[in-house]
Amino acid sequence: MPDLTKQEPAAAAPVAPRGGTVLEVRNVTLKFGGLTALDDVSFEIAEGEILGLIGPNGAGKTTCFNAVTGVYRPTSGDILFEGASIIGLKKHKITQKGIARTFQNIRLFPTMTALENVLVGTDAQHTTGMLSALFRLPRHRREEEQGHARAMELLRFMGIHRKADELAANLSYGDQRRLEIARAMATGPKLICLDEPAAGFNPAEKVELMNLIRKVRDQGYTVLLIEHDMKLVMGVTDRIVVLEFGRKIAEGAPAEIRDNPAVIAAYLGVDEEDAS
Amino acid sequence: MTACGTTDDKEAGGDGACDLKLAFFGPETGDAAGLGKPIIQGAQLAVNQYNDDAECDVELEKKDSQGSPDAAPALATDVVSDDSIIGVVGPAFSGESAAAGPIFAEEGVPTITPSATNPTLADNGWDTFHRALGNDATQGPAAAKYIKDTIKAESVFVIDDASEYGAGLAGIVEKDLGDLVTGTDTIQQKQTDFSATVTKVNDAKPAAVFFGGYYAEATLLIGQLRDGGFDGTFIVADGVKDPAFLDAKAAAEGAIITCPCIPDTDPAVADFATAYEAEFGEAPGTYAAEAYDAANIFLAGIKDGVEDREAMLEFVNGYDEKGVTKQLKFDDKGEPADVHVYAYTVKDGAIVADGEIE
Amino acid sequence: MKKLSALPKPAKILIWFLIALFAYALPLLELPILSTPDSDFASVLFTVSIYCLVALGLNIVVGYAGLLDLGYVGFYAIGAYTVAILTSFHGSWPLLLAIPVAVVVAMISGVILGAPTLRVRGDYLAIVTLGFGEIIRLVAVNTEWLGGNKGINNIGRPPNLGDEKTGLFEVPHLFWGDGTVLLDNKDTTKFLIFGYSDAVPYYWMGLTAVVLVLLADILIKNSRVGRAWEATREDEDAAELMGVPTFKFKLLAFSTGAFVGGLAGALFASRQSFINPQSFLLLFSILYLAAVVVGGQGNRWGVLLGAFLVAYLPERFRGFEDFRVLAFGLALVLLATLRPEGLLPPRRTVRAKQLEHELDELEEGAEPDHDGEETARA
Amino acid sequence: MLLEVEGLCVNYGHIEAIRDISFSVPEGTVTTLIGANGAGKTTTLKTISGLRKIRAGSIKFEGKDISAVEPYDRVKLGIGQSPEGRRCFIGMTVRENLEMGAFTRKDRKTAAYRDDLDRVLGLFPRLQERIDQIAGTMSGGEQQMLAMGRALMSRPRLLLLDEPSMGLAPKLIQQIFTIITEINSQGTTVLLVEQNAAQALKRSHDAHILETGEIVRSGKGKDLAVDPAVKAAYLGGDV
Amino acid sequence: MNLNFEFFFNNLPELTITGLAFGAIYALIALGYTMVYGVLQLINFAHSEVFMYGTFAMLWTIMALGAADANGVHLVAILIAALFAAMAMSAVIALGLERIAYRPLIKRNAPRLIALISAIGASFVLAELMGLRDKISGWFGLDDDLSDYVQKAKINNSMAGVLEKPRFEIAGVSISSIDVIVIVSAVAMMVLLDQFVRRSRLGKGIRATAQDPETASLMGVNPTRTIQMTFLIGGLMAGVAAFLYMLKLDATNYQVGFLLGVKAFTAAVLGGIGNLRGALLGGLVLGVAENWGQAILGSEWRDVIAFVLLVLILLVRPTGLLGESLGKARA
Repeated sequence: MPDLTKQEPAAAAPVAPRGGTVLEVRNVTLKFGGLTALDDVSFEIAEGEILGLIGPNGAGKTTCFNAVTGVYRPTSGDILFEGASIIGLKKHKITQKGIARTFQNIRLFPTMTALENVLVGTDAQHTTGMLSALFRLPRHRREEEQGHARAMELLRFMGIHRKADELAANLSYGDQRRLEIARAMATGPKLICLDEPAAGFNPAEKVELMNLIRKVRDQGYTVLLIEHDMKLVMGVTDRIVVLEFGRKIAEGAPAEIRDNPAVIAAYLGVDEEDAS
Repeated sequence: MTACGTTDDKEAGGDGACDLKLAFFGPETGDAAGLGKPIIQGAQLAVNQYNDDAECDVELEKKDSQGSPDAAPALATDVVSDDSIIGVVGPAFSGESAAAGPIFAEEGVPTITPSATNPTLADNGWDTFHRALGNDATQGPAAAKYIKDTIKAESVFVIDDASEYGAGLAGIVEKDLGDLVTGTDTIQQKQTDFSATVTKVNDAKPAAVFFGGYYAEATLLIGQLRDGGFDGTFIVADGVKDPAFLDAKAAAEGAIITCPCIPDTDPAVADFATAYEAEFGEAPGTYAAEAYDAANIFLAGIKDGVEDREAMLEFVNGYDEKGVTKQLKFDDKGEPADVHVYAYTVKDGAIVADGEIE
Repeated sequence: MKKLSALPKPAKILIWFLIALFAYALPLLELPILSTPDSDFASVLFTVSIYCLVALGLNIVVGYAGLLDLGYVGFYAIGAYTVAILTSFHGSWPLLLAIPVAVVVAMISGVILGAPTLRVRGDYLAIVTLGFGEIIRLVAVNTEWLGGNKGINNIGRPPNLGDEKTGLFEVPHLFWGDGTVLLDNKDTTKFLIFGYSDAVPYYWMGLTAVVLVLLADILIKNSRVGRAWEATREDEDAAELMGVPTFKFKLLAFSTGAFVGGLAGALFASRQSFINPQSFLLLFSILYLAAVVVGGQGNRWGVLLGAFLVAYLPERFRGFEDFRVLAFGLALVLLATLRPEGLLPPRRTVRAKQLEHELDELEEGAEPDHDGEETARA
Repeated sequence: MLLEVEGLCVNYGHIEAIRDISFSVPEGTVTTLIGANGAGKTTTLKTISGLRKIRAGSIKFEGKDISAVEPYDRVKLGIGQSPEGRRCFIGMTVRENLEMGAFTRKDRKTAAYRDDLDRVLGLFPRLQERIDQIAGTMSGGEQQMLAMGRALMSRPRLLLLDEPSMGLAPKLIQQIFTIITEINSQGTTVLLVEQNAAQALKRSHDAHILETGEIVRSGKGKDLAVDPAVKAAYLGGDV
Repeated sequence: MNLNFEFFFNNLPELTITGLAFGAIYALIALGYTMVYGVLQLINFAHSEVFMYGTFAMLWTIMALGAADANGVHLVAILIAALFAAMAMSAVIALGLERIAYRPLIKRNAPRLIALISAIGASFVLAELMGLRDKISGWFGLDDDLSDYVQKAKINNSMAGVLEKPRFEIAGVSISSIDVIVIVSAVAMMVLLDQFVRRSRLGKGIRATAQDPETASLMGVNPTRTIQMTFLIGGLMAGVAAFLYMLKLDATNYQVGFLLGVKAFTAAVLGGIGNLRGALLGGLVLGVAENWGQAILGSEWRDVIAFVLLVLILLVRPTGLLGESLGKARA
């Protein structure tokens, strides 16, 4: 396995000291019309941490992701990335700053090859435009070569380098999930947000995925994970934030969360006797 | 010359003039086919009449430009590469004339257009260019004169269709009428609803309306003007002198059409009209007579023993005979030397002559 | 294609060279099956080359970036009018100076149109661009300064190389007799003399432009820019979240397309020596789009084929004049029904189609999920 | 048996969303499918109502194989569904939504229809209050009631309820489940898909636990309610 | 370009009424675009030909029934017959389009661009068939029998010219009775349709399908039927538009649909595509704006005015004046 920390400087070399706060979600509220999707949510992610974000369906997890990646703009509150607010930034700017994500229902570029998908990710750090491509200027060549090498490395890291020239749409489901993670890593992020990466996986694949997430973290990335599969979440995260009805109801280490009555109630529902 | 070309030697033998062809250049299909058809038929009639008596048939080859200048260069180049074509009736429109003109000029193919009226066409220095009808600059003043002197209209509203023919003509009429013009408006070709124009005319309350354009719009325009309450004189030019204008029925009654074409009270013209109707089952449409004249000039040349383009060009330049529409003689720019403009009136559902505009 | 890419590089270069040579020699060969019986073959080929340019340009907009443009003829008109104004109507610039200005003006107008409208949704973009194309034409019709319907003539021509009488040398055409092929020394093309009646030098000029644009297309497509376009087309949100400034790249595609369209218009005006608004009807936008879609949007070779067919077939079969448009319409309906991906779709589309089919079978006739793909039904 | 599902397999492309599941719903009961997200519950319901195609297996309704019946015709057979995420017609009023529910009924001008409308409005008094309000302006809980009421308006023999408690506050969840019991007691068979295992299991006769597209456990609702396997399916950990 | 404000203000009422009359015709055609777009999200490019065929049905009917010699009750009866003929013809063409040009694509979930290409092709075919009707009837040797109906199909406007169009004055404003008839009947049709879509069972089915086809099918709505229904309604309305258009202008030709179609689609987008009331509003606004603009700038700028208005509205209000919503009756 190649040492990924030695690649592109912007990609992996942490700017903030290890253990410092990478992302801070501060009192974020998000309303759609009359519906409050996020209600005064606050949490932090430390450098090198794997943070799980869980909650029942409709609790606001993906909304929270979307707020962090700039898809939605919070109604109030602030989101700080490496100490600077990213509210109001364009989506691609946030990505270029160092937040990457995957999607709950895979959103690859289906008619591009696996390699090209990852190249689109590496392009986030590149600057060559049309003219340098047209005249094949040295910078273009350099960036193409670097991007290509980096992309192949990531594919290898994910174990799908043999399928580099396959169309993304032709990959198996699991490989598509892996490719999505590779593409996210290619943008050179500090924080990777994984949105239900295990959906549709069988137990064996889930175990593999757990290992993979740990490996990603070990490369120096910070991971924010939304996942329904509790075995996986409990097994891989350092800390868990639980949302229900857009509100944070619990936060803590996996073991604490599992025994938290509020969490159990949120997931399994409450008996009428308990409720009244 | 070269052996290249698609000459077919039917009727082999005879003298060299047997393989000669004329070309029609203009719209046969497409949106402008309406104006092309009488021109083709007029030229065809001349050729048919010639072939009835001649030993060797002359063929009329149709180059269908659909009226589009885009297609013109390719077709013109095709015409010039066929050496048996020694004269072109057309191009029908000014636009395609402008695009094809340089090619004909470069290769020395004489052309006589029966319908392109843009005055600037004659200013390009193409010695092959001829025009069998008066351009906008000759007809416009006549129309203005008619409005001033004969109709004695005290106020005139001038409308044009933004086409180069219509806008050119209307511009000249407007200039010549000067203060008599109480308002102007421009419509678009293919427009069908003229309510804004009708309101403008009603507001200006003119004694007469002059429209520079073609019959398709004129037919609708006069109908809507009459419906809108306009009861003055409607004056139009040769682009409207077509049986289709009579589709406007009662609304067209009393409309004045100016045209640089001899009325069919003249026996030669009457013969043409009779022959045309016998051949095609309809009255001659706009520019049919001009096309007939143009073709006849070339045919006279062939009868005279002309066998190539050079001789034909010389023949056309020196031609001076009476045609159906006018005395056919060209000045050194290719313009007709002798243009008379006549007035016509729509009376009882027919276009009848009203005398020459002096 | 596959076999071709397997060949060693020198062989590949040789093959491409031969193909190019054949393309350049085409009007001289006058092949009986290809030649147009009722129209000058070289002029038709020039028209084909202009359509090829237009199709390549529109393919960037529609095929690569996925932006539906129904007013592409507007940029073509801007290129043509700029050249006409500068070389004839309001100036007497040499053509070679006017063309760069024309393409830049077309490109700027692309930015001006694109900047506000590329934010609106896809279908709206189609109708806004349609309106734009019509506005350009109508402004030309109604503005004296642009010549109105009278148009502009005596547009500048490319400079001649060598003596005007003979050119550098003369190239004979072939003559196909009954079973014999002869060099026809009387029918020659003066090399690089841009006269009026010989379209061959113009065709060479057009073809050279096509080759250059094609090369640029290959270079750009295979770069960060090309990938950004494709990613944006496939899934705009995902592309944005992968760090692609999608708006910027859409605008770039739009203005690049406008650039090529302007170039095509400029060359067209020069050959035609005369333009008027009739050459820029909405119908042409539709024909151009049809060329792209018929050939296979997204595949540069496909759109070239499409452009060839759309420009050439009507000229080849002038005999069917009256029924040309009818046949064209029928062809479009049949194509959409039977071969919606075009005659020569991008290879990846073919692969994706196969996959889709397999998946269909897996689901037993179920409708496949079109993730991120625009479908007729939302 | 009102509904029999046998050996059902459903794919989304390469993904096997449902792998060979079999179960049946006896007439007059409440049957529940529970499981974590992505376990295949919603897919099962969609397949029963005809929105997904079947790769293998069969679905029988009242003994007849309905695999080839179009979804809109299954409504006429007596299968009504309140889909996941409610999917009310948000541009229509409450009344119009309810009328849409009765789209296939031919007796819309009769007393029977009005009785049914009264029955539904009786079950959901909130809807009565908001009968002319645009559905899109109502709260999630109200929309859930509307979706259920709408499904009931077709007079279904079998009512499919997809996550009726999703995103609702505990108080409302309580209410919704009470109503489900009531609907059932009025004679409608219910097939319920739920995440809220505690409530659902308590109120259902039969229950099946789905995990990654397979049924891992079946039994009486009351029995499964105390089964540790349920907690494991949701919260992980060893069984 | 001279700006003629004086004329504009002096004639504001008349300009407005004639603008409304043509706008009402736009609105009726726009309905077809808006309904199909609302349900299928595709631009039925061939809808303009649906309208064009309606104008010919109207024309041929009054020619065949001899309206030129009729008056009084007889004439009214002929006109009613012509109205039904126009509606029937347009409806048949619209349904045929759905069956031949769209359904195969919808079934396959084809990309939108392909559906648009198919529509463009169908539009060419329909227009050309009408334009070549003299040639085609010639193949069957019918051109002599039908000469009045088919002659010079590509060339001439076909005109009937049977109706007097009396004008009357209200407060010094001269108004054409036909304009009033056009406006009133168009608005009445729109109100009728609006009520139908809002209140009737089928109308609700259409709205439901437009909002959420999947859930609508769970309610027992057959999507294919619903789509047919929208084409049918669009066709019927285009037939009414064709009838009113002929009443007003008396002339048609095989190309008459094209520009009118583009304008009507513009009207639909202007009002908010998918929104029935938007189509009415968009049509009227477009008609009036064109007329006002023509008065001020000159008639040659008519189409430019329409397109500039479209671009401006889309930039300021991307979803049109009333927003997009076939489903949302009251939004």
